[in-house]
Amino acid sequence: MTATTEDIVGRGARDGGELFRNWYDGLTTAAAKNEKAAYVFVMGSLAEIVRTFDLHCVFPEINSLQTAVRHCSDEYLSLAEDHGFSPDVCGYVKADYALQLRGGEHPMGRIPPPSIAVQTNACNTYLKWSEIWERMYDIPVVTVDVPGSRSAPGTAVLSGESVERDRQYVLYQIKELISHLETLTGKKFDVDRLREVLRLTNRMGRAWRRVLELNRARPAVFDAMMEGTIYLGVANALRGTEEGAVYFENLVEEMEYKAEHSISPLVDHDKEHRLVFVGVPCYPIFRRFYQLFSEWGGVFVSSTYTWFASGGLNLDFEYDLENPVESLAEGVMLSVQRAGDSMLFHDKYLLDGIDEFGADGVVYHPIKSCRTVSTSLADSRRVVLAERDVLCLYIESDMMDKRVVSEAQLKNRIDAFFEGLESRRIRKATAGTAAAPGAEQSATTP
Amino acid sequence: MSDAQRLPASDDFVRLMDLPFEGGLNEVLHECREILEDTDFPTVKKWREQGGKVMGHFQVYFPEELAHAAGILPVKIRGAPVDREIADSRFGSYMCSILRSSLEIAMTGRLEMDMFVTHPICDGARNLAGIWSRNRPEPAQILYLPQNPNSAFASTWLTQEYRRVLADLEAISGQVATDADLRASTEIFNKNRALLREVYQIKRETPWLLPIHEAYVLVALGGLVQREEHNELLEWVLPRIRERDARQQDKMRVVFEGGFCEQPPLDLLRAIAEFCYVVDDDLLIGLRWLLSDVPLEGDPVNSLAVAYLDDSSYSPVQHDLRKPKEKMLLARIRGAGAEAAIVSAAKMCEPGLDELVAYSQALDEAGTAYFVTEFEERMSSFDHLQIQLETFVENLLFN
Amino acid sequence: MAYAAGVDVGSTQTKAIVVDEEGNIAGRALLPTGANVVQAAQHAFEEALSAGDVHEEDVGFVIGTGYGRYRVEFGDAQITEIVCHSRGAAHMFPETETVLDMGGQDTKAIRIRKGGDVIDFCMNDKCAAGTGRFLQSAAAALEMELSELGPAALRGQRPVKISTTCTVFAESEVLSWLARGKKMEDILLGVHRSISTRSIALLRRVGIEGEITFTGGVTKNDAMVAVLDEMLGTSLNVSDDSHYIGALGAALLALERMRGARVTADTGEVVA
Amino acid sequence: MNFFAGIDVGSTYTKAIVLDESGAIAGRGIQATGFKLDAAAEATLAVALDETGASRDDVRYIASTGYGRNQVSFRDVQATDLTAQSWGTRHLFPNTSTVLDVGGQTMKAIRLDESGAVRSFRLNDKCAAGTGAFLEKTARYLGYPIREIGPLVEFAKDPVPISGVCAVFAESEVINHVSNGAQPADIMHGAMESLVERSVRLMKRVQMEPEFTLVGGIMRFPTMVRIMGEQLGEEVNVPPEDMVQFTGAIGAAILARKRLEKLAA
Repeated sequence: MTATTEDIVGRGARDGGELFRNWYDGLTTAAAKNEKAAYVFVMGSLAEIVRTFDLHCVFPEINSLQTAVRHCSDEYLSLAEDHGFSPDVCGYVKADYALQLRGGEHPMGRIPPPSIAVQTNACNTYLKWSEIWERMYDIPVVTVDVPGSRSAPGTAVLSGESVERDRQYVLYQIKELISHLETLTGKKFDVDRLREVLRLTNRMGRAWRRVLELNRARPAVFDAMMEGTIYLGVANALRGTEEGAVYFENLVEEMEYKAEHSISPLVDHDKEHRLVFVGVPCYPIFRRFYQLFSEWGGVFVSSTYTWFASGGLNLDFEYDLENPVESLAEGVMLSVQRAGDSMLFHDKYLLDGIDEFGADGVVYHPIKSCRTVSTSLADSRRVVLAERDVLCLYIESDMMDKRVVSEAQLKNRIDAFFEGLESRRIRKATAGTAAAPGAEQSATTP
Repeated sequence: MSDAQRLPASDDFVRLMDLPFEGGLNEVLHECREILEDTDFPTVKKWREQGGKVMGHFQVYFPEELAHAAGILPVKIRGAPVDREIADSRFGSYMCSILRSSLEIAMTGRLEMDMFVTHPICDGARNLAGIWSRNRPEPAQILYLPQNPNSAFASTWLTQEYRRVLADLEAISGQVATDADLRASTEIFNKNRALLREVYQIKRETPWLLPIHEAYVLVALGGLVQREEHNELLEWVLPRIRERDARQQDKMRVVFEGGFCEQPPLDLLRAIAEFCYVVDDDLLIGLRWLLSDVPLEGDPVNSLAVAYLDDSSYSPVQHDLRKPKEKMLLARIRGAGAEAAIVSAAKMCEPGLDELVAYSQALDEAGTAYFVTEFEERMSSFDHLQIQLETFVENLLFN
Repeated sequence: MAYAAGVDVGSTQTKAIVVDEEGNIAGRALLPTGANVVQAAQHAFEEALSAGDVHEEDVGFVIGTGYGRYRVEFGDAQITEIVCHSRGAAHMFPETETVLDMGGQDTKAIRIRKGGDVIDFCMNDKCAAGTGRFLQSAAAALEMELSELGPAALRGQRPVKISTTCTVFAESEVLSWLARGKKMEDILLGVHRSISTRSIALLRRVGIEGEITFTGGVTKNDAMVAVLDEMLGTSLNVSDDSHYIGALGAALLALERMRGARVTADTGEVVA
Repeated sequence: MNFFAGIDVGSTYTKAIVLDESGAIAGRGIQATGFKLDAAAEATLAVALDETGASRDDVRYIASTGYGRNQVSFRDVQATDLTAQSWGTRHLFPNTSTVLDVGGQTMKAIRLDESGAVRSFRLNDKCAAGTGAFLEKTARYLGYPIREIGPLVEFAKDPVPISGVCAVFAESEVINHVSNGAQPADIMHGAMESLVERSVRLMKRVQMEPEFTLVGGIMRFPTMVRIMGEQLGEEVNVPPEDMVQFTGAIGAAILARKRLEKLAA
């Protein structure tokens, strides 16, 4: 291997980890100094507007999943359940509730409490979630209500004018949000600052889309469920910052290099099974969960997580820096609508994904915690099976709660899935070849 | 008033129920229960047989005036305690029952409709739009009820959203709803809501005259027939209920909270009635969402939108800074003069279960006796609930 | 004469089958799995050998399947029961396109191509609700033998609606229905219906095509077969040996591996 | 001579307690319940009466409890397990303020007020994970009869974790542990720890306060009590071996006596 290879390959993971730690250090300092923090969410992210007012951005979802990745989510979950939360509700909410009870104590440092919570309705549980802070801290909770698609694509009930109305509605609410932030910070809204932040997000978005697209390469250049999730974390935490933009521009360089030199995350990449991941990863056993697939030569070329949880970065949309506020409203609306569509009506999106990335299989991972992403999976799965010659795996567990992650149960299903993929590969490879000795065995096989 | 004298022969609407008025109050109530519990939805079938169009709308609230004015029968989709042989294959393990059974009754042809509307009330319900459109021929859509009712722009936008849905309804029925039609419908629904308020007044003031399971049946039928007929029924029934000679018993006065979406089995309500007087509740709150008469002046659609936002009840699935749920519950308990509360949630209902935490904490602070319980629409044994109710009552009995 | 064998280590029973070169069953054995999985596998295998009086050294290839497949220490390979049941079902009933396997702690619905190639499969998630275990709980509650349940249920007239899905609570619900004076037959019929309903939901998840073959221990229960037939409106493929299908599938796959031909994991296809 | 009887008709056993006028325990009986609940109640009461030497007519008031309480045709009043257990527990340990009752398939946490009346309570959800059944299944699977669980776990050296959200799935965990060579004692100990964890969680739901008293069949295992004490950081009361199963019946008998006094007054 040349020196360059060592520098470049794996750089994204290395730098990502460091950026992430620095970011949490920043939050810890903010907590120590009692600086104001705004709580925002990954879907329909409103981080840009918050940054414009120099507030710290806290992503409660990321805090919660980190407790699982750091193997301590069960402490947080049981503390919340001791306070009356049901085992059946969102683990993110419960972990954050416990985090607040524990004064922001977190495996990555200390999290400042919210001075304001800003959310869209991209996930209805966001609303229930921020009601908790409303009660705990009596802080302003601002919801930007974004009307999503009214029905499945093709059966559109939305005429141009109703789209325009929705845009006005969102824009109006963004302006209301701005005055809330002015009151909170005592600062005048600086449109040029917003313009600058949006410019940086545009740069990051361009790079993010390029990175996702580069995984169409054979062999795949990264695992969208494993590395992809690490990149996603940086994308959300650092959107609208210089370091975030630079990070992803470097990542593009890394991926282009890997594509060029056929460098794959798999040891033995000519056997790769190209998979699409649907849902949220299994954080309590994150690495093991990944291995259950990679051991069989499975690589996730794409993950719907990197679409709907990227705050719209995946969309072919760039903020119009001439009209930052209007354009921000438009961007938020689009990202929430598409995130919603990719769940409510996601068979269409999946079929495209399968084709573009040349996938052999789709892995559905519905989770107890999240009805937003899980409700439609069992049903859309039928459509995908009918429309494409792929194998589908449907495994339920959770992204936070180890109690419902049974490795024995998972492994059994995953093994069967790959046994199926392997036999298909052989069948396809040998399709048309003359019947071999013993072929009478397969007389009944089409 | 004698049972012989029948009702005003106003026939500008279609009667879908054939009630044995001559048989007296209890026979009527019994028949009402039969109709409500019939999972083949006879009233809706009858309406369709006569060529009528049906719009099914999922919980919690839908401005049914719009459908009524467009000549469509709005039917409240609230699941059913049926075996789910098809729908369960369309959902994962951690979903509530009402989503599943609502799809089941449609896919098994028990309830046929010409249009289905769901709402972004929770992460499960909004997904119905997609699942429905993949499994059912009739158009399925979402009516976006604002989750930011505190925005100054909300009513303007909601008015337009209502107009959008109205246009789709008109397309289904081929009948245009003029503002006059809309006002007429609003008037009928105003009357209906007034009558429902009377039902609840009886429950508050003389609960022994109207146990919760009977009250429930009377209210719920509104979601299955034209409101004119529902009004007719309530006007006939209410005076007769007031005339009942039922003795007041020494029972605990409670508020039942948690029936805003998935519905508890009628027998569960009956079990509660054995031990307590339920003096107020949030069962089918959508039918009673608007608190007072909707003004008949001005743009009728705008009036409905404003009423939804500014003159309405509360539920765990609407976020409104003016309506902190736990404070609303305490107000409901005070308002009804209740001693205790049964706070429940449907299994797997995320908003409901989340709310239980706030409710419990608020009730603890207020020192109000309560117990928490989960239910499911198709449960058939209520030992869990009964044992809690009995225990409550016993502690009065033995001390 | 050379032989191949399959050992299916389930959560309740362990089955072993030895087949000859033509794939005919030479010997079989069935034992309770018990606590010592390794031993159960070993014993079942030995019993199957002596049943067909085959010498161990004549067995060229052994495949382990079922939950304890990695405990079949003498096995040459492991394959999941999903694949083995498909293969076995396709062999026993060549027209099979859908397989329903009802076992001790899970129920599987499998769609296959004729021949045994898996197209899609689904299993009960979350908990053991709606699995064969539900019957064991009912039997325990009624102090009956598992084998008595079917006949009793067949005498049922008005099935009781069983609301619990938890296999453990099945016990108390059965008792509470008895306490409420329901006939034992009707309760049992209710239990069978509730299991069938859940299994059918699983089947619909993978889609029901062609002939349906019913495998696993519960196939011995006539009432379950009858109820499933009635609710599905078709008659399932069942034979007296249906509970051996997993082991048979494993044995057939072993046979093909043994032949030295490269064989796809889950079909009979043999490739030079 | 006047007597008062409490009959606890449980799903497996029926227990009867007879109190004399002073409120002292005069006799007790226990029998398998079976299907004929009424008969079981009658028979068990007879056994208890034999012990007292009193005749059936000397019994002034009878309270039934347990899941078959409504099937006892000759009862004067019935009470739920929650109420009965509370009064029974209070009789044995007057300072109790939190009661935990772990039975075969139910788990109940009860918070008592100063007077001994029930203040608040929680029952486990309709899923068997974390009930006695969980423990019994594990034992049954390991091939140990229930009575041997107690002695067995005393020898646990290195308890293995058992999570198992489903009592049945827990078995597959056990299978893994067994075949990975874990000792039965360690597995049972692990199972007990997870059961205790769930119990403590339920007690927290009723704002638990010391003193704690553990009732119900499962609590007869000393190890269980020890683990519970460790997790609570508090001493816990356990009814004497010969009383464990009778707390409900005692409570019922006390209620019968209280009730008759109240009526007399």
